[in-house]
Amino acid sequence: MVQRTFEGEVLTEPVVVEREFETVDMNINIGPQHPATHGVFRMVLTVDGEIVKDAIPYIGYMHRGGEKLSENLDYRGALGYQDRTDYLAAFNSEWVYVNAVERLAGVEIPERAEYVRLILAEFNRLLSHFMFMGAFGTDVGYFGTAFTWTFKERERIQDLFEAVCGDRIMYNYFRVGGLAWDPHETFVEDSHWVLDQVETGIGDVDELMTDNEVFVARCRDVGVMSAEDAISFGVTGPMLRASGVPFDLRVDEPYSIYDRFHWEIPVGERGDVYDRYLVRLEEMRQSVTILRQALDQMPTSGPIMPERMPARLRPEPGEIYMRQENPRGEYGIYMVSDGTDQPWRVKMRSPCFHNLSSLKPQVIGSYLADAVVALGSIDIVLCEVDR
Amino acid sequence: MEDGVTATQVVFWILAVVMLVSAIGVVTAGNIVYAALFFIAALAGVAGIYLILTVEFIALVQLLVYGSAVVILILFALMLTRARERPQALFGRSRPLGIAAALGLLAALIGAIVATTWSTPETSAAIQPVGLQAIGDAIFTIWIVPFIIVGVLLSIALDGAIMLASPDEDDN
Amino acid sequence: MPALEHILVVNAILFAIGAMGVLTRRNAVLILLSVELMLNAVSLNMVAFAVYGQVDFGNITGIVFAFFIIVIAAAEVALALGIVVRTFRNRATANVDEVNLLKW
Amino acid sequence: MVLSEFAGVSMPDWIDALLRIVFIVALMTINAFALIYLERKILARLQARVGPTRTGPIGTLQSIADALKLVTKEDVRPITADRWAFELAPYMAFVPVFLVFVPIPFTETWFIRDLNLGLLYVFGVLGLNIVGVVMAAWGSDNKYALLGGVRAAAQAISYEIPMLLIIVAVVMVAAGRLAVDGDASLAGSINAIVGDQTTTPYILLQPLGFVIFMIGALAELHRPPFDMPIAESEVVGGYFVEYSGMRWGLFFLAEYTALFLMVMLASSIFLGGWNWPFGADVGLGLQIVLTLVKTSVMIVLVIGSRALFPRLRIDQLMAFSWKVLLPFAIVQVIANGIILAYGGADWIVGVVSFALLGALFGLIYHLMRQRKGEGARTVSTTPATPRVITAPDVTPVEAGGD
Repeated sequence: MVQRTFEGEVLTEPVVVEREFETVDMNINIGPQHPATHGVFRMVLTVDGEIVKDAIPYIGYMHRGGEKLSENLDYRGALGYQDRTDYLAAFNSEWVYVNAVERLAGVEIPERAEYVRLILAEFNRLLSHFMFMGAFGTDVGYFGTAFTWTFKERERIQDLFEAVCGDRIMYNYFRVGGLAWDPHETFVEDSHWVLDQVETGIGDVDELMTDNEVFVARCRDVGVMSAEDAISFGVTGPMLRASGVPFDLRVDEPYSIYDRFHWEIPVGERGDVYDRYLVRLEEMRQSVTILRQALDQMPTSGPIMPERMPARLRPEPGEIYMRQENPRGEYGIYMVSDGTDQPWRVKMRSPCFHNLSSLKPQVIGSYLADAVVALGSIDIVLCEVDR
Repeated sequence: MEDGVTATQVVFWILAVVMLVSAIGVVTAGNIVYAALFFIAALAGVAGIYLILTVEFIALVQLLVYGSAVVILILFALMLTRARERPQALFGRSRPLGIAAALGLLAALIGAIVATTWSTPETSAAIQPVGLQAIGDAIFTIWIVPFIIVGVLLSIALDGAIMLASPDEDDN
Repeated sequence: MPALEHILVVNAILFAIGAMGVLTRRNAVLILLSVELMLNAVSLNMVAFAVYGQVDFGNITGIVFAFFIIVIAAAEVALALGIVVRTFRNRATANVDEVNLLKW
Repeated sequence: MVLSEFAGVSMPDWIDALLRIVFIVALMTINAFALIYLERKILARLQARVGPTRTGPIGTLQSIADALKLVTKEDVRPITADRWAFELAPYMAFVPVFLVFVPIPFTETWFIRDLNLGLLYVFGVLGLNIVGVVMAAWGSDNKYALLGGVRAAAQAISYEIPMLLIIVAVVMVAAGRLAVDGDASLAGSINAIVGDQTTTPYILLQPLGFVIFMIGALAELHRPPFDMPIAESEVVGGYFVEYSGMRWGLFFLAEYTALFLMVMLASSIFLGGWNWPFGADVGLGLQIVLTLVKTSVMIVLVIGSRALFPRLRIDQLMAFSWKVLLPFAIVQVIANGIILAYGGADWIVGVVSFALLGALFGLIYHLMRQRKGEGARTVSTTPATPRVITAPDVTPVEAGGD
């Protein structure tokens, strides 16, 4: 068995600690009910005192067969399941799905609907990153301060979503071809107000965490991953960018109307936990930039659904792989149509699953506390890992 | 010698009994951690007897060094080695022999103590409490060389302990 | 104040108990504890002699001696525990009978 | 202290002693209730919440409700826990903390007993507290508890040493000052030290000592950023993870009592305790107010630090104690010794200590800058223009064994 440390050297023997004296080493369960794990992830750490010698991740506690369920409903009916894969970025997940169906079926969608989708998805990115900041702060050891501060901002965005679609988490608002209904009348003004608040909130989080000496001491040079390793593990999203690869699907495989805006991609240098935090923080600022441009350009009126939509969607037989930049990385839907009104195959490529696979080399040899921080920096959503 | 029993003597005997029972606990307990906890009780008894002998300084040093540092080190080592061995493994094969030898030693000591005539002070009032200043003066004037040597010894012991406990580079 | 003989007898018993522990126990940590008991008995004796004015060098010497004993005991414990932990890591035992190699 | 001072009643010693003990126990229980409420409210304010509101006016009865809940809760002991260690540990952690109150002065004449070795006594007895923690950790038969207990023990030993050295430095200064009035051998007594600060609080003479003492106190109290023994996200609460009901409550009572104690000790030694700053003489009634005000202000600071700092890692904590605080404490002791031995004035001691404090902060700042890397942020941004990325050539990693 060939295994590589994350410095890149190939070892002929696996990085497993000698097990001669098992009494010294101790197995510790982090999860599924441990306060440090996000969702129901379970990680069995073999520790020698405080040093992690081995880590075995267990996933699958949340497996609900979302892919299979989507195959047994028609194209529109399966939309509800998409909210439930990545519940922190539900609009983004819906968007990938409807985009995949639209491309498969060849549906053109109106421009206003495109703008509303993009705005909601970017707001959702902000919301998801706020959630990351709060949870990560708790992992690092803030006694709830980061959590409540970010949740204050998250609430504002959720209020906006509630005003738009009537729900705070499971939106189910996008439709194949457009949107379920027009956003409320003051949508643009509300969004601007929320953006102003959120920008202040980002500054607050920045002041609370970024330059805090203890925070830096905990995050710098922890869980370092090289660009090569990140690519090799299939890591995408902010984690990949933190490792120094400026890869962002919004730019590298432009979808929707992202080519109409000017913004910048944050890229880390060291690939450690602190870079992941900084990349996400900067990404939130860039999202605000995108949102301001989109809100200004958005047509004030217009259709939100195509003129004619078939009552039953029966795409021509064929396949599509639609991938988009979710807050956690590349979220893809692979869909095969056999000409009926149900997809023959739906496969979700979830970013967290791949990002999580890079955890083990990050934590082996580190301190127990660093393992928790490294896990937190991946920003997993277990529903999405297990699907 | 005074006639009658004073309160100090009663306290002394209570402390002595606590100390001795705890000491027996240390050497007979079937569980190592229990032995360490008994050890704390025995140390507290010793500190109490120091107090009765009016040397508060030594009593407090006893509490500070033994009570917290040494006992914590021992408990620490017990936790690191996770010693959960069978009770019989705690005693060697030569147990009866050891008990006999200890009893013989005890008999010899007590015999010697009883056989000697001690010129004890007439009353307890003749015993002056030893001030902290006197101890300090003694340590820093008469005993300054041993004091420095002890300091050097401590730092060497610290280095040695770190050397021993830190894992070797070529261990694996 | 208790009589000097009583204190000495108590200390002798404490010393004997410690000696018994050293002779009967197998576990290195327990032997260390027993040695500490013996040391305590000795330093109690020193203090008793000093307080009752039985030492030629004057009243204070026994107390200073007890102080030194406590300090050295701390150093001894640190070193001994280092050895115990080291032995345990290498030999997976804290029993002195089983540590029969002169090198490891 | 209690009746005999105010009412002028003479009473037997044992009644007097009993009254003093009752006074301390009652005060500390009320103090724990008040601190828990205060902590929840202050933390809530810092965290954009409102904290308890429902029980009593603005939630003031919340602690009592909590206590009632704890008392009525089932006291669970895990089946594999070691019975004696598990059940005795809370008392072992709790009793030493209360014993420490003996030499602490509330006013010029209010203390249980003025011990000549008061400072040594405080640290000697307080150190026993950790035995209870380790007993709980071992007795619970829980791996998280064990890790937490080991962390607590390592932390306690490490931070006791710089604190004790700093106490030595303070006592040296106090002895030098007290020798002017006559009796330098009183310098170990806390009350004598406080009495010496009528004009100059010792924080001006030993600012480095104050900082090291407070850092050590935070570490001893398991307060952020040194709360690894009870780190929720790592060891799930640490050594009291298996405790419930009143035994858990005892740990909490001990914790808040120790908080009050440490902060009161710091305000006595460094901030002048019951003295009005700069020499004004206030009556006994105002002295206790002054003591409590100084203590409360510092308690609020300690509580606030909980909201604003994340947690250090255990090796960083140990390194900070052994590599930074300990050398500075030793240097402070040596500097005090040299200055006082050659008859230097007090203000020289103060200036040297301020210089050392500046050096300490400079060192910490330098270390942090070094760790953070050049510039505050290492994230660079590239304009988002469509482009083609060619992935570097990598050999795929085979899946790990497990």
